[in-house]
Amino acid sequence: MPRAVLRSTQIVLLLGMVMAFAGPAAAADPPALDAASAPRLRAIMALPTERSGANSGAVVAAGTTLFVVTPYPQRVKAIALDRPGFPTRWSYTPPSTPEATALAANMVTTPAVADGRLLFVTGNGHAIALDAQSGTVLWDTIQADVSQGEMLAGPPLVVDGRVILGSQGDDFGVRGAMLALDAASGRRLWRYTNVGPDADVGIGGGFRSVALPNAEPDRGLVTWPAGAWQQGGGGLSAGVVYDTQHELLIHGTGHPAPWQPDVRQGDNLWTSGLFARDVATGQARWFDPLNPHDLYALGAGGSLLQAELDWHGTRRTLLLHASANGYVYVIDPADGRILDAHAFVPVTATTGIDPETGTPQRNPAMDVSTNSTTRGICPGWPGATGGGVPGAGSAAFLPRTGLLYIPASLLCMDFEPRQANYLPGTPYTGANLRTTGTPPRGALIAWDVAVARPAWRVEEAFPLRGGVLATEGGLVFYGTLDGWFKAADAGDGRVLWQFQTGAGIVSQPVAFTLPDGRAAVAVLSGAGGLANPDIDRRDATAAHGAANGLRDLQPPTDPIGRLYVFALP
Amino acid sequence: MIERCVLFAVLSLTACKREMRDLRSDPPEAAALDQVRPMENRIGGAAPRIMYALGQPYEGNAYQLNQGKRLYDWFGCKGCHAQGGGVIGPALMDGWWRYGSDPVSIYLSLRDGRPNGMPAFGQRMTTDQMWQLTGYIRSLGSYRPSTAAPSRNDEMQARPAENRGPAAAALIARPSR
Amino acid sequence: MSGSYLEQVVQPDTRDTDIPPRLLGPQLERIWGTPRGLWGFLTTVDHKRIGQRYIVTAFIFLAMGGVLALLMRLQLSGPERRFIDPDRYNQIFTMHGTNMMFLFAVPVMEAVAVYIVPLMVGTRNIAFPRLNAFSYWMFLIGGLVLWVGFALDMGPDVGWFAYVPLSGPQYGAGKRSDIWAQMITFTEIAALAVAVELVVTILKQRAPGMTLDRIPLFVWAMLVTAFAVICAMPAIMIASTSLILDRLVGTHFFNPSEGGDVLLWQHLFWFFGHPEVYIIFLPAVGMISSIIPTFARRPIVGYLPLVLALIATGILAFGLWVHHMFVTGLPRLGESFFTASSMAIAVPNGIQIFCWLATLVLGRPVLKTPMLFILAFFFTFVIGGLSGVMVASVPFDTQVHDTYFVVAHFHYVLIGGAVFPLMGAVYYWFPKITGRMMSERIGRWVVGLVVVGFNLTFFPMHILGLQGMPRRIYTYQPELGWGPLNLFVSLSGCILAAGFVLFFFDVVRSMRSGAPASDNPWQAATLEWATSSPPPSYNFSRIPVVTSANPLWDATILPATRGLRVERRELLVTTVVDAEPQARESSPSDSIWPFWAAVTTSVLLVSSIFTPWAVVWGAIPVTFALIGWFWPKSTPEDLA
Amino acid sequence: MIRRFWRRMAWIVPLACSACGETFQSALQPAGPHAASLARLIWSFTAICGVIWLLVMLVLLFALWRRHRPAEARHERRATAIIGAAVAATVLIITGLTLMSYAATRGLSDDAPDPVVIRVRGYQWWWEVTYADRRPERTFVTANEIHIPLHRPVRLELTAADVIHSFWVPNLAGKQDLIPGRNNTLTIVADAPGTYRAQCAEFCGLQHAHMALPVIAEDAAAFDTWRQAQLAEAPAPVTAEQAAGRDFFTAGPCSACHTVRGTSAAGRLGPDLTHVASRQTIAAGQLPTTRGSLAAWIADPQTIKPGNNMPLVPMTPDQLQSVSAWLASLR
Amino acid sequence: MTHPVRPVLDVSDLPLHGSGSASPTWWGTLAFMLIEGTGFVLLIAVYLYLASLASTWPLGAPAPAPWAGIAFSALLLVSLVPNFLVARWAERRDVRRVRIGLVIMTLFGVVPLVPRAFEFPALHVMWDSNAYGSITWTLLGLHTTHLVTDLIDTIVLLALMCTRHGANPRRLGDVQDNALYWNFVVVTWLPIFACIYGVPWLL
Repeated sequence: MPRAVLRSTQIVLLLGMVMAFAGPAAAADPPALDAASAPRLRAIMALPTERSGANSGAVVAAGTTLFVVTPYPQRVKAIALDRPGFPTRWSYTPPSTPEATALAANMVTTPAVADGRLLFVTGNGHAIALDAQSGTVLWDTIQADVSQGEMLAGPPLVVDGRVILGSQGDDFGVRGAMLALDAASGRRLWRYTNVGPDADVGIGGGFRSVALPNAEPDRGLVTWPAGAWQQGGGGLSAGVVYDTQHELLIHGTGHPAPWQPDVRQGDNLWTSGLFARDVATGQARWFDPLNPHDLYALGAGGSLLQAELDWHGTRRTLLLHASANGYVYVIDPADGRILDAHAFVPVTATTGIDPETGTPQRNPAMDVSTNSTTRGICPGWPGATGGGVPGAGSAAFLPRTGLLYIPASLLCMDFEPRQANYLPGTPYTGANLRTTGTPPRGALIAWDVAVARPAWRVEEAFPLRGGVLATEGGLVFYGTLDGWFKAADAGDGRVLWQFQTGAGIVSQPVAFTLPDGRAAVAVLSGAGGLANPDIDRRDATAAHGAANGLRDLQPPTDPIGRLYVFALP
Repeated sequence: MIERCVLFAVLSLTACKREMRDLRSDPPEAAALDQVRPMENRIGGAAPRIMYALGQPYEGNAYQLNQGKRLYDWFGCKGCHAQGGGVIGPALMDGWWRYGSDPVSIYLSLRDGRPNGMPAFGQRMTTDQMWQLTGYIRSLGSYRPSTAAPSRNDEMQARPAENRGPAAAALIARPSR
Repeated sequence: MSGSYLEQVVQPDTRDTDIPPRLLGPQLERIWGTPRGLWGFLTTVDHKRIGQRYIVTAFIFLAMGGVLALLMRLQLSGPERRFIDPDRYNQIFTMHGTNMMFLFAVPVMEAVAVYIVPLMVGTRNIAFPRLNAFSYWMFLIGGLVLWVGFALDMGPDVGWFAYVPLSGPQYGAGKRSDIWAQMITFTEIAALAVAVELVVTILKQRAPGMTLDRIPLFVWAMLVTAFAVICAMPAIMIASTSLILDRLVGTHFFNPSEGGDVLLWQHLFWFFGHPEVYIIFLPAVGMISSIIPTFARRPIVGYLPLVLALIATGILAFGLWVHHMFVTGLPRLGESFFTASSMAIAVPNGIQIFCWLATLVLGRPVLKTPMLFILAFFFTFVIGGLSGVMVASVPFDTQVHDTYFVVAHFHYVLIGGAVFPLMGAVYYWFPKITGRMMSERIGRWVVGLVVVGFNLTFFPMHILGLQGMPRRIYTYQPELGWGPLNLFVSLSGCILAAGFVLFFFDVVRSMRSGAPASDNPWQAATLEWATSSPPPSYNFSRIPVVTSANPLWDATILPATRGLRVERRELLVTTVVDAEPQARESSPSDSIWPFWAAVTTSVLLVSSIFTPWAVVWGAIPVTFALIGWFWPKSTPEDLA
Repeated sequence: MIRRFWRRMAWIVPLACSACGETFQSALQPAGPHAASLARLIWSFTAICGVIWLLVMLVLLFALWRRHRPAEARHERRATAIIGAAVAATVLIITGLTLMSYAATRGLSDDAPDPVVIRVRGYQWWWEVTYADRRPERTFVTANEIHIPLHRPVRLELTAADVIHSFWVPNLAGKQDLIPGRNNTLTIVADAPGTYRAQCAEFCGLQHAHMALPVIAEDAAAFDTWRQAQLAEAPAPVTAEQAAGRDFFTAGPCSACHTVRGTSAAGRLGPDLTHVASRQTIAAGQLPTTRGSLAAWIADPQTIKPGNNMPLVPMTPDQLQSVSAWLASLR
Repeated sequence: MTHPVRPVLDVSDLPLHGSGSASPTWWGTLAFMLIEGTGFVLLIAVYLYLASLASTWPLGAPAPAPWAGIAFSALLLVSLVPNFLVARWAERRDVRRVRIGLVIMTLFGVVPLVPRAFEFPALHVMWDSNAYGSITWTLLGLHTTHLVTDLIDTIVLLALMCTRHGANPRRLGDVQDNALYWNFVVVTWLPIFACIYGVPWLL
């Protein structure tokens, strides 16, 4: 009941404010958004997205327009920031097939804006480009086969006129792939899967993996039992990073299919690891096997970002990967050598990382076998960080403080592999799963990369599944599953400001400047998953076991997502 | 004294019906079981007439319901519906049926699929398998557990088994829709 | 002398010395007798009427189980026969096993003890006679529950030991395994009740002077058996209760995914299972030890070794249950320990057999029918005992476990070791129970047919087992070559069946028109032959005093006690070791309450198959029935 | 009636003895060292016990024969002495038999050097056989048939998917249970080439009787060629009928339960049919593998094995012809 | 004609009802205690067997909170004193004091049910959660049934003592047997307490 009262007061407050600022902003130099001014942040927009699905993506601000892409069935809206009341300049709803509703329930819908074009992917496998100004469709191609359970994943990345996309279908036994389209025409340039013979994966001469030195042919095939690689999974996970220095696209690969490990003996390459591909040709350059023969279907989830920091005295651009298996990896983007790996949450599944090969040493007590339950496996599904959806729940790095702000989940799980049966288009998981944990079940962890120790942490009742925004002004924005949007001080982690959005936050906050020069922060509420009213919490394995671990998370009174924009008055 | 005998006879008849092991449905019988006449919106409709001739085996026969529970496990229903609680598919035990909870509606959902992503199993399963699965799904969502309802599986405990009426357990606030 | 006259004569606290001896019998009959008709039938607590009824019911179950065996042999008489479909066949072989073990073997041995032990120890009624009535009703209703279930296609189909997970919640559809588990509860309550009665009767109600070394060997055997029942049955009750809990309320005792274990069932079941087969065999040892001295016409040789062997067998029986689980992958060291203990139990067996043989060698054996059955026992049981030693060896067992070799072994030890002595005992004690002799001529035919039929049926099964024929298969393929031997076994099964039919015919014929029997037709030595045939309702007008191990041989005139009251049911309570009189305890009179208690308990148990709440609501009528049973009535027995 | 009865019996008895000769699933015809040591153990135990039985019978006859001797105290003492001796003899024989059994157990130890590892998983009423190998791509799944090389130890890792089964190939070794939630091992070695029939020996439900599998022992070369063939994907259909059969198989309910590597059928509920035609039998040892038996089994599995989990898939006669043709071609 | 009999031993002056080990009902109670004792020993063996199989024990639950169990045990141990007194008063055939004793024993039967009601939630696990929950609930449930049946027996005896049948030595013998059985109820609780509350802290 209290939240409903809170909601109504906000709306009244909101309308009042908007009225007050109807006029042009004062011409004076706009106040900076920093620790001091944070408490005076006010919501200046609360736009409903008319969809009850999970808003895992982010909005994109380009010039005076704010582009929003709603969950499936997707709807694109261009919001004019320069006109009072923020009217919608144009909106476009691509044709949608209801068949993909269940499949694309929580995918990252962040669009990309480049060269006047707005590029985004839809739940039913379409990649679409619109003209940023008018919203007219430039091209619309199908890049994923929804009937097999394949889904386009992650925000598109535009590099030198090429749109880099990833497909994912690990839970449906689909071999995920990386693909590049020509930004102008939408023509497919190349497409490589992450499992299968070298020809499919794009492994040629220039490939060398530090951890797997013996260069054998078709390792994406021979590390699987006969024929099992065809339903291998291993789609895109943890987003795509473009390393300008080495001209590399670095992305994570998802977990192998099925979740039941007994039917896929072997290392199941190239799943659950980090792949680096040549930007132009897509050919693989190096690979790090983070979880060979992944027992817990975590894949290389979590977040992947590049950071400029001084490592042992030299200033280098390194790759930071806060992984779903609970470790933070510092990796040299040139050849994928793992420089450092430490656990940022309590981990029971593994006892440590082998320094040379970077592969985890397994904890025998946490071994899993078919038809028997293994209890207390930490981190629990979908992982210590990352929203379980490629490109969601990403960490943020602030060079000034040298801290990596990781949205973490402290849940553990009971996991029981079962007989998996492959039917095209139906889930190919074969496991019973219950997440377990007592509050605090989540934390914002400020990880000091140099000394591989957490500087500070803010503990939360529920796991943090949304992304983190670290602003130059020394503020760290993050959202929680019970609807709070908070700002913490980047230095010591004091929560300076918070706002109740009424529905769980799993999206990525974005900072941009309003036409009148004021700094603004935008976030999307609406968490889907357990908040989906169709979930019955009396079944402990519902919503991938979340019904057990998050049994006390109240479903939102209004499941419709909203776009909130905050700015200083 | 007579009523007691009659009661005993009726009880024993139901017992026979519950425990009969009809291991094989003949092809013509299976074909007849597929003669479902759905309504236009494909929700509800007339059950095949042979169902009543067979004594509605998929309602109260323990063996058929047990086979239905095995098929629920074998054909990957848990991937979308978990053990009745729902994952990316809706829950089956919360008594809220978007397409109706009568046998024909469930059978149609299984055979022809449903728009929001429910795949069609008509090509994947045989008719009596689909009727067994229909019987099980109804026992999963029923409020008064029947004595023929299956018991728990030898697997991770998720909810009370069908013979303990999971749907009748403490209901959390109904979804708004 | 009409009954009414006796009523005025007898004042409270009249002693048996106060009334003229010729009135003592009628007066005691009036006090101890049971009214005729249905009410008498339902309320009687006379151990003889309940014992007789128990034996008859058990033999009816034997006959029904035998018919099932013939059906199985019909189906197995040839390869790929289609007389019986697999579901029906699984129910039949499970019913055959369950019926023979739980509804025939254990109950019949206890029933014979209920009838004979009070007479042998020289008392007027068994201890806790109303509990005895309750036990019979529970046994009867348990049997009916199982057989009605079988008739309604709800018969258990998971083998008589119902291994989990096949009998568990996932693979045991319907209520079949629940019926089996609930039947276990019924028969275990009945068996435990009788065991308690026997223990207390043997320890506290022996005739004065019957010191520990003068107790007849059959009574020793029943004492050891009773203690074995008391210590073994709780294991099966825990096992069957946890199976019902797993199936009905979702506990996880046997669920390997949630911490349970599948082998826990086998440990619990066989911890009861093996003592169970000794609970069946030890009474037979007692019967043999009673029959041999009578027909060897000399006291038993090695009384003390036989008693010690009985006790040793009783104790060792609890130490070797794992030999039923040699192929479940338990660690080799554990299995070798159980090989040693399984082999070791053959030593007390050996002692018993040698003592019996010595008694025969030193005696002057008379080959009457009971004796012929004992010879049949020797011929058959030794084979069974030796094949038992064979399967006690782990490697040997890996080849023959769960094959027809084991089927042959346990039929040799059960039919050879227990049913033959039992049939001998029926021929031996039939005159005492009915007052009529069974015919020797038919008896010899019965022995001949049964022994020949048995060996022709079950010896080839050793060969079939070694030829790879597993147990519990409803059919087999022609090319396996088991066809001819199976046909031979099925045909000789008919000979065995003919033998049993002839036996039943002889029992029924002799009951009506057998030659009248004297008090001691075989000139036996034990006390039950000191009273008339059939014995009066009060067994002994005066409780005898025992002066030697073979009272009727050593004392021409039997010393007795005097001074018990005659206007109420009274018997002597004596000390445990040297049976000195301690008190004149009153023996409870007829009562309908045990019947009501049994009915209410049965309603509780049967309805708890369908809903766990039945245990809560069903407990209320049971409590009232028990209070009604316990509440003292204003009868002389309760007021003293 | 008696005369006719005896005539029938007379005819049966010789037939019964003849059957002992040629049966090939028997513990008395060992074809491997383990089974041989067990057979020796069986024969020695039988001999010893037979002698003991004869002695007891002799004493019994002696007791019955000398019925008229007066009983004296002297006899009494001698009898107790004899009983004591007999008991001592019993103890000695028992310990002897126990030691013989221990000796035989030691021979069955499971730690054989570099064995062929086969994972057998029992299902209700068929066997899933996985040939494991250090290199994952040489690991493949087959069903209802085991090939083993001669003279080389084969370690069977046994577990069950549903209820308790028991793997028993009497000609090669003793049995070992397959128990859900536990991993048992059994080592078998074959010295003589040939086909040895194994059968489930623990009651496991409706079709416990029809749950067998042939164990084929062959020399190392033949074994390797067989293994290489099993690793390969299913051969492509040659005739149009076979192509139609494959299409019906992959489109219809069959691919929901069965896997045929090389086609889109990847169901794991039923046996792997990639090389079904190369197997000697189908339906867990019930029918010889011919196109006719395949068609009969597909047409109506419930009549051959009532209660088994394969449904009766409705199909037209020519669909049945094409599917059986295709399956028969999967060498 | 039965075997000739000559009365030799006069038993007319023996008491009508022996007390303690001279009464069959005493031996009957002992036998039933042996049955239920075997049952409890086997259940504890099942508990330890399941604990030995589990990698972590207790399964999926913290160790049970001992306070309710301690309160229950204290009450049971205290109840031994009035129980002993009732047995002695019954032996001395002092019906008035036996009535008072039985009232106290009824209280000592009812009051412990309150902490026992709190022991079930203190286990932090449901009976259908896992094998640990199943065996602990079964152990606790069986002992509770054990206690309730003896409580009903005490109440019936109390009612009996208030009727004319009270003064009968046989009925006082029943009171002694009931007291003996109550001792058994207390004695069996000690190993169960050690098992349910002790073993989780040790493992």
